[in-house]
Amino acid sequence: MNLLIEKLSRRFESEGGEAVNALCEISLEVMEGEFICILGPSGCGKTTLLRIIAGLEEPTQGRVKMNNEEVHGPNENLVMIFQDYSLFPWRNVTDNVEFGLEVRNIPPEKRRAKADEYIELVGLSSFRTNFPHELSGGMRQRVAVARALAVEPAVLLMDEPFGALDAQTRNLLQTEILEIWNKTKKTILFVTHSVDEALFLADRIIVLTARPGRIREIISVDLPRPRERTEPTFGALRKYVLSLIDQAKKD
Amino acid sequence: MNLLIEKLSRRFESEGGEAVNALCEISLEVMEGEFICILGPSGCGKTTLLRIIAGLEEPTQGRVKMNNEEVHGPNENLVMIFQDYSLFPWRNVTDNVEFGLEVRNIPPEKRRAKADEYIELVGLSSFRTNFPHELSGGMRQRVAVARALAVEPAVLLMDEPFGALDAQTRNLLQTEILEIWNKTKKTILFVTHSVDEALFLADRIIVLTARPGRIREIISVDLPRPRERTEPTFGALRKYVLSLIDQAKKD
Amino acid sequence: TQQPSGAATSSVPTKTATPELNVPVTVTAANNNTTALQATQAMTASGSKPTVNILLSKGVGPMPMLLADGQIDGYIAWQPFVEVAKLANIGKVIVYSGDLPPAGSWKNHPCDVISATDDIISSNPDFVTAMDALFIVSDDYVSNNTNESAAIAADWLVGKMNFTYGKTQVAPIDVLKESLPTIRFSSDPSPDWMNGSRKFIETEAELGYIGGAVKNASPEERDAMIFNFKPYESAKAMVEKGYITTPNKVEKQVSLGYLMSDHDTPLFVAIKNWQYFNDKYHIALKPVDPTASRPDVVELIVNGDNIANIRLISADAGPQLMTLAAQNGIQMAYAGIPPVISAIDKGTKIKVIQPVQNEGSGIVASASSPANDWKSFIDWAKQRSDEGKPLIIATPGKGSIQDVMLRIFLEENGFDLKEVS
Amino acid sequence: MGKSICCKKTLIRIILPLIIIITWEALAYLINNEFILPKIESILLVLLTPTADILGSGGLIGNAAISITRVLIGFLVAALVAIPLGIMMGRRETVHDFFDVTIQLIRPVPPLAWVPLSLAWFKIGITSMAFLIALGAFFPILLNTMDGVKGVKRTWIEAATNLGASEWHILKKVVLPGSAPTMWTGLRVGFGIAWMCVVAAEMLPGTNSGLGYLIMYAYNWGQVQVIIAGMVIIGLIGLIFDTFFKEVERRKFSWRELDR
Amino acid sequence: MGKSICCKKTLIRIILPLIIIITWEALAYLINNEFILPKIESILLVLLTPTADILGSGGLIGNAAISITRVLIGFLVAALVAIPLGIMMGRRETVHDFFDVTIQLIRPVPPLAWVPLSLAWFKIGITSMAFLIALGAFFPILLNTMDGVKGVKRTWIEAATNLGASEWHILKKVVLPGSAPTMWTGLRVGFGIAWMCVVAAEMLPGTNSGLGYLIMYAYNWGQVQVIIAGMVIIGLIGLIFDTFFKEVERRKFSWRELDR
Ligand SMILES: Nc1ncnc2c1ncn2[C@@H]1O[C@H](COP(=O)(O)OP(=O)(O)OP(=O)(O)O)[C@@H](O)[C@H]1O
Ligand SMILES: Nc1ncnc2c1ncn2[C@@H]1O[C@H](COP(=O)(O)OP(=O)(O)OP(=O)(O)O)[C@@H](O)[C@H]1O
Ligand SMILES: [Mg+2]
Ligand SMILES: [Mg+2]
Repeated sequence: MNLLIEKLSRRFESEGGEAVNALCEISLEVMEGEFICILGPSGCGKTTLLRIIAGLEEPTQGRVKMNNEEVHGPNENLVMIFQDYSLFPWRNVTDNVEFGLEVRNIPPEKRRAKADEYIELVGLSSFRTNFPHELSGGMRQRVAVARALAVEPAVLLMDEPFGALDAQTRNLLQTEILEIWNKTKKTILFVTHSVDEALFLADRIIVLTARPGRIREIISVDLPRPRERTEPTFGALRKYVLSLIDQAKKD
Repeated sequence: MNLLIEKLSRRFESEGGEAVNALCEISLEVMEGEFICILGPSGCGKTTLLRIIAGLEEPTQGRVKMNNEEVHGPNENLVMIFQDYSLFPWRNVTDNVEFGLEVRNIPPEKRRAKADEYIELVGLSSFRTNFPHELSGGMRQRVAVARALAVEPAVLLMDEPFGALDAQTRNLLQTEILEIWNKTKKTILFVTHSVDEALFLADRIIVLTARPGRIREIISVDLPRPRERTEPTFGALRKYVLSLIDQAKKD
Repeated sequence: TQQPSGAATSSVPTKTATPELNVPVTVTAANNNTTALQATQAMTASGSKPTVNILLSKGVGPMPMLLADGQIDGYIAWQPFVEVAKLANIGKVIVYSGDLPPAGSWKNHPCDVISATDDIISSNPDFVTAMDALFIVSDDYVSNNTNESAAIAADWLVGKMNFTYGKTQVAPIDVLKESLPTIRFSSDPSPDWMNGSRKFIETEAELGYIGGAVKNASPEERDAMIFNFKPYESAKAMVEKGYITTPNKVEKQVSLGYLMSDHDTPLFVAIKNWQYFNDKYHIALKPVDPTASRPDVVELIVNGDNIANIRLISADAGPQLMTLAAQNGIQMAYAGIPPVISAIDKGTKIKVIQPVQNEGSGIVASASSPANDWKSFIDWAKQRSDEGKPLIIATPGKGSIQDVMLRIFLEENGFDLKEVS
Repeated sequence: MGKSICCKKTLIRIILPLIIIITWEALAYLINNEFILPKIESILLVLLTPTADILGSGGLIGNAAISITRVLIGFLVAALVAIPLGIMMGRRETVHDFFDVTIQLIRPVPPLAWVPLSLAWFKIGITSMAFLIALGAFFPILLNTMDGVKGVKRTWIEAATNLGASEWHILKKVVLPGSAPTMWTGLRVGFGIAWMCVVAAEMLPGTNSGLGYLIMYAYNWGQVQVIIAGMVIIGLIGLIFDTFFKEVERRKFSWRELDR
Repeated sequence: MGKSICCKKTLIRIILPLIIIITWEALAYLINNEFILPKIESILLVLLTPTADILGSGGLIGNAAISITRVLIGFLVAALVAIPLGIMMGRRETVHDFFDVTIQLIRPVPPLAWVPLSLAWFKIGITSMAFLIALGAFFPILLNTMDGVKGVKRTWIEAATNLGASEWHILKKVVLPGSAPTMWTGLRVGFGIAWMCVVAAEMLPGTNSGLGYLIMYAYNWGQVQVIIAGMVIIGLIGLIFDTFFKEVERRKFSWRELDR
């Protein structure tokens, strides 16, 4: 796996004729198995960046290369998990997880087996036949993760996955996503608003400036895992990142 | 002003016949001008507690006394700010803020003047004629605050007011609410999920146990304001409260 | 002129029609069993009878289109739809209703009549008589002034706009000039007319359209239930004397129902030419709004006095007017005789007080048909039945005069009738 | 206790119908004119002998069956045209614009007004009736399908695309199920209107059966008790179908409400 | 560029009506039978002389005005009854239960079937017509009002209560404005149906004006071009009113969409 982001820019032309520069010359090389968090003020283009990488949107300039091939349109190696989970509410957990396999025409028994495997992985085995509306926010998030994992992509793109959850559930899921990451060895690009979260999860944190989003700084987090939020080094890093963000906002 | 909560319990009977104990014997005396934060796991009854105090719900046992009178039904001294702000989307900012004055039959000029005053206070003077859907989440929150303040209650009840906001906006509003509190000398009961937030804001933090919510501990936060999140004492208190919550969850 | 008295009426022989008519003619949709008629038995040795399909068209409006379009082979309709087929070159007139066989049996058959509720007859007899008098003179006027009447009726019914029937455009007045002479306007309840009426009663009973009071009554009782010619007789006498007595003023507005048909031309003429009738007979229906092309409120003026305020209610079918009469929505009506009979049968307190016109219907066959008169029509129908594609003939609706006459005509000629859809 | 609540609810629900029936009967005796207000007995006489011939047009049940068949045919035709068209109009702005004006112009025209043209174009018979009934059902189905398709969340489609779904898969596995609840509402409303159009359709020349025919025929013969019996049956059948549609909605499409 | 997009859109929107008109005319010449397909000229002849007398019943404009008046009266009656009832049914479960069965039973009965009873109860005249038209408009208005009131967010009401609003204030200042958009949709749909009922209403005996009357009268005389002209006018008027309702919706009630 080899993901390369080269001088990516994105401009939106609104109907009124005004143009918004959402992203500006973002370049990044992502290592295999890396956990990258993207931080930045609201509206700086984080979602846009992820959508371009996922092939859901085209950049105005620059390119995304996956295994040395330019990404245009959906790519089986790059699967996105949306902020609102976007589960299919008319499908139960198993059927949701199977979706990506279905459209790949994988035979029923095989896809059932694979779905079960990933439902097990996210710890929802006893909720296989439940519908999304019967699950809590955290559980839905996990279904979305299982659905993405089931198609076995090389890279997971997660857009503020824990934004809508309460603090406790959030902490729990952070631990869980790390476990899943450990087990599956996926590469993860993870957008968040929370400095705490980024520090807890990431190998590297990309801090973006306010619109148009440019890379302000890339911070390597070398703390050993599992990380303890109350440790002094953690605190120091938090202070540093917060100050960066404050500056990013002013830019 | 004198707010007394005495042995408050609340039980919900569901249609199926099962009963849920949401609150169990909550007693609390609130001082004039105090800023109280209520923390507790999801579903422990925080919202229920606030609703009972606001007179929107009746307790199964116990009572709420405001200025030595039992609270039944809406009370002009206790105004609640809902988690979803519940602004009236068909009214612009001024008209929303005026609502409470309108139903008190205050003459138009007088209520306009008062509305302007509180809109000014929350810093929205240039948005007077905007509609809620034209405002950002944080601005809507401020309108809700202005609307509540306009009726000049003794106590503000706020239910997770910053739950849906991003980290930056949240920090900003925390500072703002403290400012407003300083200026108006209101008593505030503030529900939140965030330990950080509670520590940043409160004079006292009430930590509730999991359902049925009982008071697990009341923590006085004696840090001077403005508080600095990166200070060691802050960090130590955070660690302590987090551990309390972990236990509260297990209860 | 014959002046039937109540006694004279009941002494009129009840049967002058063909003996076949004494045999029940049963055509019910529920069970399509046709009772064999004597004539039929004689004609069909093999036992299987030729068929004609009857299509209930619910009014006559769509008939020219259906005929032009080949969806039907012919129709029986009231005027002017018989003339319309001819003028629009989409059909030919096979036979006018008065000429239906056996010769003379349908001569002067009843069609539209004037009916009045028992209430108004008993509460305002002199008013009803005055109205009768006006109807007598206006009937007379139409018979003697066909062209002028055609113009008035055309104007009332359809204005100045030309009709468009397929490729042909015709002026309404030309149509009515053709149709009015085929209608016999007469308010005289002649023996022919009485016979015709009784024939309808009989047939309606046999078809199952009436099953109440009238059906179970003897012929004499039937006459008493249905007819009340007393106002007519007094009116007739006054007209002949040349002086109409001024009735008492009617306080409440009276509603008079009528049909949007050239059969009701006398009413239109009475109103549009009110000045003439006022001058000549001192009785008139004066429109309250003289500029209205189709007035809906008129005043009855007798000898210069305003006697009554009358509201005109138009309808497109007699039965609707009878329902209204039953609900006391109207007190007098111009309508075909069958709906009046069935309304009386069902307990509506209303009576036939005089005829408006006789005959005025006809059978039309498509322009391409080999038929020219009723005999060749019968042959054509038989031939088509033998070929396995029986004729489809439209009638305006079950139990209408036209429907009843067509059924009797075809059954007497040995046909099996089938309703198609 | 749950039971007594349920009983009380049922009681409340039947009070008004009872009041209406009792008032009706009282007034009927007072007015004593079957043409204005037939007595309940007269109506029941018709309703309780549902196979007895009415005015030579067959029994209530038979006529109801005929009408239902006609409505189903018209309704199916409408659904078969409206659903695909609605999907295309909902998915593609251009298709929407292409059909919009025409649809907006035709929509307000009552089916009754179509009778003459229908006769000319589709001839006498079930085709004409189906056309008139379908016209009534068509617009609610079309507009709801369109709404439903437009209401399919963009993220569902993006999630599907992202997971490798082709355009056809998206249509089959996302757009269709995602818009199904709204579509179903359209079908329910459409069926209701189709059912209301049966009277208009059965006014076509050549019709001699069906509930609508029966009502109009009874009108021509002043048989008010038959008219009311016909109306009661129309109301009941409408209610039954509506309940069926709602029940399916409750069972199959509850996710829509719960997903909010 | 914005302008050319708008032009293209307009073009796309008028293509189909043009195609229909051209095809119609071509077919009309081909078939050459005014019964089946009157030529556009014949129809235009009627449409373009909108004050000229038609079948002795007055001009198109006059009749349209009469029909619009009737529809407005019936519509107003429906709205005046349906909105308060809908609000009460939406606010109180008991009121809802009380009326529900009756409403569900009456709803599927087509206005046409009410003609005879309407005649008996309301006599000939505008009252009967208004009744029939109101019947058509009543149910959409009622059901939408109910839905709208039920859809008023509980927190709006609680916020208002909490701020000291009385029951009356809540009704006036929260329930009414909060349900207004849905209510308006009900009024829009109801008006559409009222407009469609005008034909049924104008089939009442004693009617001799109005677009619906004109159409049915033209049918009785077999004048297809008049029928089509009448349909075009009905379609256009329906379209105009619908556009008006939608425009008000867009201006006044846009908060509903934007508040999501
Ligand atoms: N389809 C679009 N058309 C026009 N502008 C857009 C579009 N999508 C995004 N933008 C604009 O681009 C900018 C970046 O948007 P984006 O959603 O990527 O921000 P973000 O960093 O994800 O913000 P948040 O933290 O609030 O989710 C914003 O100003 C937004 O208004
Ligand atoms: N009206 C009600 N009927 C039945 N149960 C209720 C009702 N309101 C609340 N509950 C139950 O009472 C408990 C407490 O609810 P409450 O909303 O007060 O919790 P909370 O602490 O505010 O939770 P959260 O942090 O998720 O907002 C929950 O289990 C909830 O399901
Ligand atoms: Mg984003
Ligand atoms: Mg809560």
